[in-house]
Amino acid sequence: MTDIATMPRPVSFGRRIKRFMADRPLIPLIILLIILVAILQILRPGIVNERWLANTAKFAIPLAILAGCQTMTMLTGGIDLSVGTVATMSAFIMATQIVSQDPTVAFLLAILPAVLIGLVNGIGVGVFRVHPLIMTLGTSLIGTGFLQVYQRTVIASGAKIPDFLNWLGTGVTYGFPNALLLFVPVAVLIVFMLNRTGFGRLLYAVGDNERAARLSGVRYWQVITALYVLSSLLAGITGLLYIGLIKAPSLSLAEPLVLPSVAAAVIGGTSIFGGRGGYTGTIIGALILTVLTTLLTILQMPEGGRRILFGFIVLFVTAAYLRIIEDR
Amino acid sequence: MTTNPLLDATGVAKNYGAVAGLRNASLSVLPGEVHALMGANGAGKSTLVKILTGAIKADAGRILIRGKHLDVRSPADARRAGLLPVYQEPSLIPDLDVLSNLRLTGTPVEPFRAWVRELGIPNLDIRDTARDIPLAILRVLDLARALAVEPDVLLLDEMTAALPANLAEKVLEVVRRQGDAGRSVIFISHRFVEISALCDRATVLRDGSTVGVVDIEPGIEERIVEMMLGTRIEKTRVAARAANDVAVAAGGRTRLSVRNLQLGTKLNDVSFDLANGEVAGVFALEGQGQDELFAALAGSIRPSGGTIDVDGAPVKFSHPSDAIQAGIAYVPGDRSEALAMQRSVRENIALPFSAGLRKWGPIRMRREQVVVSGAIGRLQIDTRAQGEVQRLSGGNQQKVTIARWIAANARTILCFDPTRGIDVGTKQEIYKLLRELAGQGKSVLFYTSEMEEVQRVCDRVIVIFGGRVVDTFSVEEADEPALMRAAYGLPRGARADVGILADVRPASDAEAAS
Amino acid sequence: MSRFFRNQGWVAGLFALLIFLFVITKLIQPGYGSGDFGSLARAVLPYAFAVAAQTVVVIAGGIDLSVAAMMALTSVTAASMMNGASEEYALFVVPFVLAMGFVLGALNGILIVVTRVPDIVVTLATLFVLQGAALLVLGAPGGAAAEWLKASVIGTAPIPGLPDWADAWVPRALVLLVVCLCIVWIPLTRSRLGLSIYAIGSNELAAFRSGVPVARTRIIAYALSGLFAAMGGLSLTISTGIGAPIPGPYLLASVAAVVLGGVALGGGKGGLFGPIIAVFVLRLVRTDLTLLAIDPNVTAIIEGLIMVAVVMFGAFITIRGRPAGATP
Amino acid sequence: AGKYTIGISNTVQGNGWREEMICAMKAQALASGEVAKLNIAHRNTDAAGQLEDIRNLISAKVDAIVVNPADPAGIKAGLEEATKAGIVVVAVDQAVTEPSAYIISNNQEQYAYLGAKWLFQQMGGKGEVFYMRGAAGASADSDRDKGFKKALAEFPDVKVAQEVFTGWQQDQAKQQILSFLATGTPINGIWTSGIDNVIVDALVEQQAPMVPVVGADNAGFVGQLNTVKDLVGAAVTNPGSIGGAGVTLALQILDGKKPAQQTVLVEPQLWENATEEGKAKLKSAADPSLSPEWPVSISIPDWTTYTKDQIVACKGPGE
Ligand SMILES: Nc1ncnc2c1ncn2[C@@H]1O[C@H](COP(=O)(O)OP(=O)(O)OP(=O)(O)O)[C@@H](O)[C@H]1O
Ligand SMILES: Nc1ncnc2c1ncn2[C@@H]1O[C@H](COP(=O)(O)OP(=O)(O)OP(=O)(O)O)[C@@H](O)[C@H]1O
Ligand SMILES: [Mg+2]
Ligand SMILES: [Mg+2]
Repeated sequence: MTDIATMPRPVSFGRRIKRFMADRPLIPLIILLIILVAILQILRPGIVNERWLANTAKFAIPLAILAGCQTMTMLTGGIDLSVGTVATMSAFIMATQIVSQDPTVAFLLAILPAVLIGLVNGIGVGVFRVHPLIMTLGTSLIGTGFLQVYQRTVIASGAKIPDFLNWLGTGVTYGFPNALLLFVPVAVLIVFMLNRTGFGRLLYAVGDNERAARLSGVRYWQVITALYVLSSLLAGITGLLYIGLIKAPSLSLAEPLVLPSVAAAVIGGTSIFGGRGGYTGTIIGALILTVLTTLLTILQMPEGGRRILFGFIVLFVTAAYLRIIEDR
Repeated sequence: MTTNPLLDATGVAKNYGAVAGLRNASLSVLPGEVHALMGANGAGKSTLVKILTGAIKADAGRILIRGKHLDVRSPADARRAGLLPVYQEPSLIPDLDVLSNLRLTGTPVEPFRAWVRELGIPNLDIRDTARDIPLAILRVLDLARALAVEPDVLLLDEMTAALPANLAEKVLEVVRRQGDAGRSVIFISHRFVEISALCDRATVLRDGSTVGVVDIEPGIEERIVEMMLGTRIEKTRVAARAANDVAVAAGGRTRLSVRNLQLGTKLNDVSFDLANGEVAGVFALEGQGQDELFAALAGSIRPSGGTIDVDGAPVKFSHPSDAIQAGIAYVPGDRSEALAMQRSVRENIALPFSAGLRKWGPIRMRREQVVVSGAIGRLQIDTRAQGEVQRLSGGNQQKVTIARWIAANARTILCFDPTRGIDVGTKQEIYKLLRELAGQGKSVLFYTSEMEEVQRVCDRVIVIFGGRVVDTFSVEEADEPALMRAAYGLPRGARADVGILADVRPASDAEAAS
Repeated sequence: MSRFFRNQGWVAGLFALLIFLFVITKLIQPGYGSGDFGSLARAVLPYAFAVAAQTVVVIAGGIDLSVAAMMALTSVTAASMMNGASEEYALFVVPFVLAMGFVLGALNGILIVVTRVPDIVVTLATLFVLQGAALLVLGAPGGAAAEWLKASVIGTAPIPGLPDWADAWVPRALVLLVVCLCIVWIPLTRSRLGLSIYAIGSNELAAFRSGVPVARTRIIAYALSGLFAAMGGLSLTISTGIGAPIPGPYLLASVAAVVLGGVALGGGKGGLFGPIIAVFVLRLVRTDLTLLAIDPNVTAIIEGLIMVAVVMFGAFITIRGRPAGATP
Repeated sequence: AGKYTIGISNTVQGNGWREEMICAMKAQALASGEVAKLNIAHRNTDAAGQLEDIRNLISAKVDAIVVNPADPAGIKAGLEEATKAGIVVVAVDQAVTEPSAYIISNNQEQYAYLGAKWLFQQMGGKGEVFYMRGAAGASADSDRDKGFKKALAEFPDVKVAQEVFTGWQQDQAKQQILSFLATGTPINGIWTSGIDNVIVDALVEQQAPMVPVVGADNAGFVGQLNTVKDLVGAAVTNPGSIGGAGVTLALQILDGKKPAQQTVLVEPQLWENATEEGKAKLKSAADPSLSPEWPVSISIPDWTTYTKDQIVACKGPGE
């Protein structure tokens, strides 16, 4: 009857590393990213150059902002599937209104539907307690419908991408994409908001235990409404950035970003059930996905094989990451 | 000892990351014995029960069942080995009705029904969904479900903590009969009355290690407390309430005035006052409307009639934030209702600061730090695992729920059974704290399911029965038989036998002094 | 009786809505008859299986994003196996494909249990994997289906003892649907396994402590989901006579119908009947919109509105219907 | 007002080409004066969903159905039922296997062959081509692949440097081309399945060497062929206005003027900017007022009679 258990066991080197990483969950993510980049460089020597970095950043940024919307909503136990539609709407409206309107007016017109959809989402989820998945899916259907009706009224007037958005979306200054000018403040703001503001605290609290938040005097509907409006607003702004990048307004412009935005947040360590996560992880998650897309494009294999590989890698990355951070 | 132990665990250890849940626990239970497992909050009692019943895996240790090394890896295995637990949290599936819950575990229905009746619930509808059943009844159903399969060892983790006196009494009776019938029971409770009335021996845990096994005999409580708390005992001991404290409180201005409060069939015409500097107790059997009363005062539900005045001005609460605005804070009995379990102690305590729309902006971290650590210090919260509240032990979690309102400096605190599942040391701290708050001119409304607490903390006791205030006692009058009688709705002065707890054994006096 | 309404009220209301819609349909198109009802039943078939697949996992507290991809994969597998094969060969193909769905579904469950990655991420990953696999099986739509299989959803099923006019209202597709669902569902709900599925969805910890083998139950739930999805895939092949590697719109439709059908996203509550009725409602709404020749873009708006409105209404009556004194 | 009700079934929503097709159908129905009502089922769905729509249209008792099939074989049963119910069925854009249906279609195989052949000629019959396909598993994509492979077989020295699926999505295509450019792999030409203007944008943005680009006649790309410096390329017509032609064909059949053949193929044209003659064609085709996703060939001679204003207004009879 030895009582080994009472002895402090010597901590192995492996365990120490693991614990070190577990306390800093960003580090394993970053290592993962570096590994992916290294693989890319091995497959196509020379690809990792300044130009490639700038391009990767350009595509990761819109994804990262939308994933920011997902991060915030997921913290409350929700999800915002309407971000794709909202981004598309504001992009499309901007591109078509700029032809005839003053830029400020066009901007306001482009952002207005975003705010409206956010408001409806927020009221549906916060007041009527509709499941966020259903609510945002519903509003995105409705939004798409309206956009199609709207499109018919502007076919004759054509579309144009404002120079500023063009500059912001595709321009590069001293090797840095101009989109960083938008992204850095947005990212800093989100991180600050989540960690150092009352609103950020409430997002976590509401997602963790809504009743507890209520008993502490938190009005759920206020938090949720503000959250979904904010999320839509960010999505709208992303749409403007994105149209500057893609330069071709279409009715499904940002739709393909929706599922990856959820994936980026999850890979970044945000719990889909609420109460746990953060934005820095999400940003790296977005970078990982973007690099992964490139990696799979470069691979010469049939499309089916590429998709299979993508699925497995996403699963593997999340599993490995969870394994590393879970036993703290 | 001639008989072999039915269950014999030695050297059990369990680490939760850096926190040691158990270091070196041992426990040996003989056939036919009711064995108490005692220890302060966080000592590792629940962890040991979970390990014994396969709910979690131990890191080290040896467990023998009837002298054999059985591999108990899941609660299902434990059940096959004849070990049946009633955990600290209810285990019925919330969305299934009682009958389906029985089918799920393969529990025979008729014995279950018989036990339920035996345990003092005559009219249970087994088609009711578990979610709709009150907590206290759920605990009893958990017990009945365990009893129905006639286990060799029954493990009861704070079974009586959430029970009103009448149900607790039945449970004790039944448990004792289990022992008499040759089955073993492991009984966890923080109530010495129950331990001394029921148990044969006790194993005492401190900080995850077994520090002693004693036979229960008159006067043993002191030793147990010493073993449980180690050095902590000196500073936590507090004198019983002196009668002259009451006089101080009596002069306070009326803080909260409730008149003719009405709420469906649950509350009828409830009226009382709460003064500044007063701790008013609320005493009631299970389900007499106390939940609704507190919820109404906390702004969680809207009363259908009557008025509430705060500082002489009428108020109407439509949301808890209205009550908080008026300086009224509510500490629910169920801590899972009050805490964001994955968040830190600090965030949980600071939560009310961010609630209002105007407080959504940047947080002044330094100031918050000062206020929060002040509250933590005052309640002596064990902050080793403060990164996530869920890793604290039950007692420390409970302290966080109170600390929140100390930090927010609430003027009136509605405490609903705050000492549920809390060890004696911590209980003393909480009593002291409540008195201190009153001393600072705050007012406290305090519901408790334990009678002796009334005398220790309260200036006045309001007894509720059937949704009405049936009597109000000053602390001197509030002896246990009187309270009991009132709680059963019997008029003062009437003499009727209301159960074993009414004729209090002398042992409880000794307990009361600890 | 009151318990019946508390538990089944939503489904009863949905059923009333369906009847109401039939009346509306008859008013819009007085010629709407048994043949048209047969068309409805055939249209319902793949959706119903998709929703059944989703329902099982949602009740078990999960979600399955790979439903539509699983349908695509099983559909192309069936179609390519039956391509150029004899009629009898289909007798082997059908059980093979069903087993394949069951096994792949179980694999979903195993991945969730083993990796401990949230189900929504695992099934998102398998969505890509299954899609990729479908593309490898058939690079473009194609394949074939046995004639007797195609015949199994066409026309009506004579039921002995029923007059001919009544038989006309019993389309084979409906009979097929009911038989397939009941064969799996009825024994399930009567078994301890069924209870276990509800139990892990309702409260996993409590289920574990009640002795439910949580991991095994979850795997079985996903396996059943795979089985239903395979039925859906087969029904696609049967009704179109081909297999298409690109998944149809069944994923979001299945989630929407699950919620409309009164199954809580979160688990533990609801049944299969409600979601199936919800599928009928949604399909019939589409029929009505087509009959009315509504502008197709407005149709998207209306479908979104219906989804949101019905769920909001549900939330509204649950808020209102709470007994006095309950904490919201 | 006209006397016929025409049902329309389409399974891709939110794509410029398909939107133009729907507008062409509406405009033609209006311009013909023979149509009382259009009954349009237009959503994102698969062959089974299209079967549902077709059956709903049968329930609605339309006189003719014009359908852009999700799959040539997958909707056979529905089309057969329609014919049995006495409804005229016309498939546009792609063929269908149902023998009773009439087909008026862009020749997808020819579309790819024409463009690829021109591209390989521009490349001097040798070099590396970046092959940007459509959506994996779509039947139009596999038809085009056949045409592309046919042209490739004629030029043994042309190699495919990389093959990607854009999913007919512009953001994906742009990310793919940028990633590819970043690898520095030398290429001599780019063939795209109609996602073209983002490719030219990417070349310009990255200041990459201009290589010949083949795309479709989308307004954006046609504009670029006229204006972007050093860009050599060709637009192959793939008129969305085929929808209008489908309506015309359906009306002719309803009026008893059956065409000689079940299948009418609209042959694609190629407009390139390598020759003066081609440049002139491109100049006249360009239409900056159109949304860049819309094909500029908004009408098909002999088959459509509406005006540009009518198709742009996108209003059907009774609207
Ligand atoms: N899931 C967990 N993760 C981390 N630490 C835990 C976890 N569960 C328990 N602990 C820690 O293990 C120790 C023992 O906890 P346990 O719940 O067994 O105490 P207890 O004796 O039952 O206390 P109480 O009387 O308050 O219920 C505590 O320090 C607690 O913080
Ligand atoms: N963010 C915070 N960090 C730390 N302590 C805080 C914080 N906010 C409030 N407090 C503390 O809580 C108590 C009440 O403060 P608070 O500023 O909310 O008072 P208030 O009278 O409600 O203010 P106001 O009337 O402006 O809303 C004070 O003791 C204060 O120190
Ligand atoms: Mg405990
Ligand atoms: Mg207790």
